Amino acid sequence: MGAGPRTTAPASVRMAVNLGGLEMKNPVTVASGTFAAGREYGDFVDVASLGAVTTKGVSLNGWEGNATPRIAETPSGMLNSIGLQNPGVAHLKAHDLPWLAERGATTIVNVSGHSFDEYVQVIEALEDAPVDAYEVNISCPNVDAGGMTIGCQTGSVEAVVSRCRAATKRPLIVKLTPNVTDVTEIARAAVSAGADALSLINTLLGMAVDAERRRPVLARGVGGLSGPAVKPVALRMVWEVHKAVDVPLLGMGGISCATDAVEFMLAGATAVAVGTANFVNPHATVEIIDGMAQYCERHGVEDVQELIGALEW
Amino acid sequence: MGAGPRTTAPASVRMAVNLGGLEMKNPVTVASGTFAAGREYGDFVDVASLGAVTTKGVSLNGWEGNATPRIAETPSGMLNSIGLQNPGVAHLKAHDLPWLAERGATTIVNVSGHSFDEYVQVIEALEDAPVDAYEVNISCPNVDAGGMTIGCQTGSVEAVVSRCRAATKRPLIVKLTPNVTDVTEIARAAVSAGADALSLINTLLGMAVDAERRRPVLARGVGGLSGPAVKPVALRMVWEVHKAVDVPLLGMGGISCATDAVEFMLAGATAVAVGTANFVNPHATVEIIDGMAQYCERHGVEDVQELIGALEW
Amino acid sequence: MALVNERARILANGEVGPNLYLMELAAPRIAASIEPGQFVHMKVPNMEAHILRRPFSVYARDAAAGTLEILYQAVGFGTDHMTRIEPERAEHLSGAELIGPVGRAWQQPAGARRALLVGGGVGAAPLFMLCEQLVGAGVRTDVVLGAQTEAALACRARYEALLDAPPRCATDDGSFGREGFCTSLVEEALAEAAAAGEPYGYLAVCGPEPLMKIVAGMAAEAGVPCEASMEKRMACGVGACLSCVVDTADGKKRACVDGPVFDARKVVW
Amino acid sequence: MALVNERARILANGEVGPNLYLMELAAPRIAASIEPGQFVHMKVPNMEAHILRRPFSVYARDAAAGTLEILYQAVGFGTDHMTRIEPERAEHLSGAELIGPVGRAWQQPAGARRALLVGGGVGAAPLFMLCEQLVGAGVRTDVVLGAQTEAALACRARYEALLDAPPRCATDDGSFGREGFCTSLVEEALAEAAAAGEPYGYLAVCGPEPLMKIVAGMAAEAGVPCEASMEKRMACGVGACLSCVVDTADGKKRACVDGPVFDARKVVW
Ligand SMILES: Cc1cc2nc3c(=O)[nH]c(=O)nc-3n(C[C@H](O)[C@H](O)[C@H](O)COP(=O)(O)OP(=O)(O)OC[C@H]3O[C@@H](n4cnc5c(N)ncnc54)[C@H](O)[C@@H]3O)c2cc1C
Ligand SMILES: Cc1cc2nc3c(=O)[nH]c(=O)nc-3n(C[C@H](O)[C@H](O)[C@H](O)COP(=O)(O)OP(=O)(O)OC[C@H]3O[C@@H](n4cnc5c(N)ncnc54)[C@H](O)[C@@H]3O)c2cc1C
Ligand SMILES: Cc1cc2nc3c(=O)[nH]c(=O)nc-3n(C[C@H](O)[C@H](O)[C@H](O)COP(=O)(O)O)c2cc1C
Ligand SMILES: Cc1cc2nc3c(=O)[nH]c(=O)nc-3n(C[C@H](O)[C@H](O)[C@H](O)COP(=O)(O)O)c2cc1C
Ligand code: FES
Ligand code: FES
Repeated sequence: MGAGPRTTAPASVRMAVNLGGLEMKNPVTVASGTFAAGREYGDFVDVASLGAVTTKGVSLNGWEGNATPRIAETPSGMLNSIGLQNPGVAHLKAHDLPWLAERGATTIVNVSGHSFDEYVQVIEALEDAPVDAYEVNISCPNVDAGGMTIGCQTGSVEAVVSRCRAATKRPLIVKLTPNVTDVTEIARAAVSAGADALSLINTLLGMAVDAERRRPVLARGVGGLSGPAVKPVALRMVWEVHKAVDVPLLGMGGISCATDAVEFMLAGATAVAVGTANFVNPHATVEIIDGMAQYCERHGVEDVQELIGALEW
Repeated sequence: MGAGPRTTAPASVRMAVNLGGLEMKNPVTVASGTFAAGREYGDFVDVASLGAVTTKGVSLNGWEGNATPRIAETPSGMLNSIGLQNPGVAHLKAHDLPWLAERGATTIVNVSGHSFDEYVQVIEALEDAPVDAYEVNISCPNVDAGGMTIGCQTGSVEAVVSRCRAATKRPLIVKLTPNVTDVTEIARAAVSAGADALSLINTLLGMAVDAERRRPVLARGVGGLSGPAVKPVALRMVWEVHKAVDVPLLGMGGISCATDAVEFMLAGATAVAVGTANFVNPHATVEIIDGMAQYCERHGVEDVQELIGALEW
Repeated sequence: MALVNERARILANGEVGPNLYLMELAAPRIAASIEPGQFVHMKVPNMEAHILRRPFSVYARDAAAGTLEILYQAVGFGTDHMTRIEPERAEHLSGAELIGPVGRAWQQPAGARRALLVGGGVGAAPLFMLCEQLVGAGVRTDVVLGAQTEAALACRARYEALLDAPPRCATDDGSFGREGFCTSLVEEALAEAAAAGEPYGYLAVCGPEPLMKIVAGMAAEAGVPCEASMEKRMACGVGACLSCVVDTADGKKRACVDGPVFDARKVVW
Repeated sequence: MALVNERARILANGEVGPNLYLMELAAPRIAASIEPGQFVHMKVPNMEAHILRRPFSVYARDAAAGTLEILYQAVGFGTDHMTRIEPERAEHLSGAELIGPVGRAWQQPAGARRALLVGGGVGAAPLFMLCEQLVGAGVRTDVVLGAQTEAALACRARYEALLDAPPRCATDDGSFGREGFCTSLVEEALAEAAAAGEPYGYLAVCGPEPLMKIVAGMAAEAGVPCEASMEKRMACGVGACLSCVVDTADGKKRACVDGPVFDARKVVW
C-alpha cells in the first residue's frame, strides 16, 4: 500500500481521554484549518478513527480570506495568512456536519467571529447540529477585526468566553494565542469565564521576506508560523498553563510524530492536535495514534491518561 | 583552505553603517553569548573585519550559570539555558577588552544585571575601558532575577534604560525580548528613556522534553530558542519596531547567510547580528559580509544603507 | 479517482536542457490512473527543514511499466536539491513520496475537431499527455511552444515525433523558430484557422501567468473555448488548507482540486 | 595548535559491531596535527533541521595519508543518519565538515613508567592513539576494556596487535572475558601492580560517566594520577558558548577546550 500507514496499534492500551466533557476515543484530533472538515483527507484517514475532527474556523456569513500568496515555507515551518476563508456556518451545517455524523466522527467545530456577537451567533446556529464540542478561536493572527486582538487581553477574553459559555452547555474549548507576554494570565481568564478546556498554541506571528523582489512573501505581509519550528514554544506554554489552571488542555504546535505527541501529554496536555504535519504526511494522524499506543506498551503504560502531566521534575 | 571562507567581496560597495552613534565598518556583528569575546573564534575570524564584536553578557561580580544539560537541539534551532555564566566585569576589562582593542575591533559590551543598580554599576565600571557601545540585555530568559522580567513591562524598561542612559554618553543599545504581546510598546518605552538603538530579538522561551526519560532535556526545564526556526518571528518584530520608532535597529534571530541578513535590513534593520549560525559555520560572519556586498553589487546598490527598511509594501 | 500517497523510487534524473531536468519515477498506482493535466504532490527525499511538498505536473506516464516522468526547472531550494538526487540503486534510500493523481484534468469540449496547445517554458510538459490524447482521438492538433533558447525547447522532439506538423516554435534569442514571444504565433494560428474556415474548437495553455493571460484574451476574442493550468503555492495539495486559491468569476477556487486546469474565461487574471 | 574547519570526504563507513560503526575521512590538515584525546566537531552532511555539529573523538589517524578514523555508536538522529552515509565517490556531494583538532589531549605525567587505560564501550576508541603513544614511548601499558558483548569489543583486535599482553576484557553477558562490569578488572590490575611493586604512574579512563566515576575513585584510592574524558552536549565546540561545562574543583570548565580530558581528581562527579 505504498506510503500508507501501518496500523499496528497494540489493542491492550486504553487510549480514551476526556477533554473537558468531550469523550475522545483516543487523544488525537486535527488542528483547525489544516484538515478542512475531513472530506479532503477521506482517501487517507477514516475520520471515525480519530479522537475527534476539528473543523476549519467558521464565521456567521462566510469570509473571503486574504489575497495570495497565502503561504511561505520557513525553516522547519510555514507561515499562513489564509484569513479564515470559509463559506459560513449554514454551509458547514448543510454539507460538512452531516457528512461527519454519518461516518461516526467526533466533531469539534472551531468558531470565529469579527465581534463578540458573531461568536455567539455561530454557536447558536450550531446548537441543533451534530457537534460534540466548540473550540473558540480567539487567537487567529490573520484577520484584522476579532481574532488575536481579542485573545491578548484578559478583559476581552473574559467577555467573549462568558458570552459563548452562556450560549451552550456543550464542552467549550478556548484556543489561546502564543503571542502574549504571559499565557497563564489569559488561560486563567478563559477558565474563570467558563472554559471547559483550553487549546494551545495557535500560530506565532511571523514574516518572510523575498530578498530578490524586496517584498514580503505573503500578500498580507505577516502570517502565522506553524510546524516543527514552533514546537519548543508550544511545549513550554502547555507546561506553564498546565501548572496554572485545572482544566484539561488540547496541545498543539509542530506535532509530527508519536514522540512529539507524547511530549505534549507529558508536559500536561490531555489530548493533542496535528496540524501542519497533515500537509507533509496525509497519514500523520493515524500513524501518531498507533505510535502513541506503541509507546505506552513499550513503557508499561496501560492507560494513555497516565502520561498527562507526568513529566518528572 | 578546506571549508574556509571565500573573501570575494566587491570593494565598490559602501558597507559602513551608523548604529545610533556607533560607527560600524559593515553591518555585521555577532549576537551576544555566541562568540565569547572573539578569542575562541580567532582561528576563523579576524575580529577587526567585523562591523563589531558583541561580547557575552557581563554582570558585576560574575555568575555561575545554570546546571547542565544547558542546550537542546530543536527543529532548525536550539534551546539554551546558559544562565549568563560570566566571570564578571573586572575579568572582561582585564582580559578581553584589551585583546579586542589591540586587534582593532569595534566592541559592543552586552550588559546584564540582577537589579537596576547592577546594570548601572557594570556600565560605570566600563566607562574607562575601550568600549564603543553598550547593549543592555533586558531580555534574557535564563536567569530568575533581572533579565526578561524587566524587559516585559514598560515601567521597568523605562526605569532601567533611563538609569543606564544617565551613566554613559556612549551609544546605548537596548536589547528587547520577543516574549511580549506588543514589542512596539516596549520599544517605545526604551526609546523614550534614552536608547540610541534597539536590538532584537533575544531568544523565545521554549522547552524540550525527552519522552524516553520523561524529563525536560534542559536541567532548568525551559530555555531560549534561537536559530533559523525563529527567523520569521524576528523579521516580523524588526518590521513592526521599524515602523514604530525612529532609532536604528540591530536585527537578529536565525541569520545564517547573506540573504537572511539582507532580509533583516529590508525589514528595517541598520545592522545585523549573527548568533547560533557561528556554531554551525565558524566562518559565518565573514561569509555574510561578503555575500551582502555581492548582493548589493548584483542589485546595483552602491551603499548598503539603501537597503534599510527598503521593503516594497 | 481516489488519491494515494505512493512511495516512488527515482529511476532516472538528468539534465535535458538549460536548467531543465527530467525525472523518472516508479509509481505504478498513480501511473495507472493519472489523466492529462493532473499533478503529483511530491515529498522530495532528504529535505528536513523544507517541510512542504512540491507540486509537479506529469509530463508522461507508462501505465504498463508503472512509471511517471516529470520535467522540472531548478528555481529554488527544493528543485535545486532534486537536481542532485541520484537514481536509487540501494534499497535503504528513502525515496520520494507522491500524493496523486491530484486535480482537475484538461477537459476539451466534446465536439472539438481542432485544438491548439500553447506551452511556454516548462509549460510544454503538462500539455504533452493532452496532446497524445487529442491525437489519439483524431482531433487535429496544433502546438505552439515558446522558450528562451533552442536548447530550452526540451519537449520539442517528443511533440515532433507525435505530430504530423511540427510544433511552431519561438525563442527569445531567435536561436530556433521565430525570434520573440510565442504569442505572435498563437495569433497567427488562430487567424489562419479562422481564415481557412476550420477554427479551433479548443485552446489549452500552460506557462507563465502573463503568457496565459494574453493567450486567454486571444482565445476569448476568437471565440475559442480555452483552458489554462494555474500555478499557486500549495501546502496540502488535497483541497484542505485553502492556500492555493485562484480568483474566479465564481469566487475563490482551490488550484489543487478545483484546478489546476481552469476555464480561462472564469479566471480573474 | 590552530583550529581549522576542514571539508572532509568520507572514504569508508561501515558496521564493525552491534550498532557500532567505523568512518574514515580524508582530512589532511587535522590528521597532521591531532593529538590523542582531542576530538573533531563534525557537521554531518545532509542534515538540514538538526543544525548542531556532533563531537567525535578520533580513534586513529594516518598523518601521511591524511586520514582519520572515527568509531561511533548510533544513539540518536545524527549518528543514525551517519550510518546511512555512503562513501563518497561523486565530487558534488557536500561532505562532512570538521572543526579540529579540538581540546586538551591526554597528558600523562612525565615520569610515568606504567600506565593503565580503561575503556568502556565506545570509550575504547579515544584511548587507542594514547596507547600507541605510550607504547612508542616505552611506557609499559595495560588495557582494560568493557562492553556488553564480545562483538561490541570492536577495538579489541587493534589493541591486541599493538600490545604484548592482550587487553583484559569484561562483557555484560560473559560472551568474552570476565562476565560483568570491567571495574573488577581495574581493581585487580591496580592491586596486582601494587603487589608487584610496580604501581601504575598513570590511569586514563573513557566511557560512561558512572564507570569513570568509579574508576577515578579507585585511582585516587591507589594514589594513581588519573585522567578522564568527559562527554557534554556541545554547541560551538570551540569554547565560546559555555554549553558544555563540567563542574570541577576550580569551578565550571568547558569540556570542549578545557577538556575533554580532565584531571579526574578535579572533577566534581
Ligand atoms: C499544479 C502545479 C504543477 C506544476 N508543475 C510543474 C512542472 O511540471 N515542472 C516544473 O518545473 N514546475 C512545476 N510547478 C512549479 C513547481 O511546483 C515549483 O517550481 C516548485 O514548487 C518550486 O520549489 P522550490 O523548492 O524549488 O522553490 P522555493 O522557492 O524554495 O519553494 C518555496 C515554496 O514555494 C513554492 N513554490 C515556489 N515556486 C512555485 C511555483 N512556481 N508554483 C507553485 N509553488 C511554488 C514551493 O512549492 C514551496 O512551497 C508546478 C506547480 C503547480 C502548482
Ligand atoms: C568530546 C566528545 C567526544 C565524543 N566521541 C565519541 C566517539 O568517539 N564515538 C561516539 O560514538 N560518540 C562520541 N561522543 C558522543 C557523540 O557526540 C554523541 O553520541 C552524538 O553527538 C549523538 O548525536 P545524535 O545526533 O545521534 O543524538 P541526538 O540525541 O539526536 O543529539 C541531540 C544533541 O545532543 C547531543 N548529544 C547527544 N548525546 C550526546 C553525548 N553522549 N555527548 C555529547 N553530546 C551528545 C548531540 O551532539 C546533539 O547536539 C563524543 C562526545 C564528546 C563530547
Ligand atoms: C493553513 C492553516 C490554517 C489554519 N486555520 C486555522 C483556523 O481556521 N482556526 C484556528 O483556530 N487555527 C487555525 N490554524 C492554526 C492551527 O490550528 C494550529 O493552531 C497551528 O497551526 C499550530 O499547529 P501545527 O504546528 O501542528 O500546525 C491554521 C493553521 C494553518 C497552518
Ligand atoms: C548560547 C547562547 C548564549 C546567549 N547569551 C546571551 C547573552 O549573554 N546576552 C544576550 O543578550 N543574549 C544572549 N543570547 C541571545 C543571542 O544574542 C541572540 O539574541 C539569539 O540567539 C537570537 O539570534 P540567533 O538566532 O542568531 O542565535 C544567547 C544565545 C545563545 C544561543
Ligand atoms: S493546497 Fe491546500 S487547498 Fe490547495
Ligand atoms: S561547546 Fe561551546 S563552550 Fe564548549
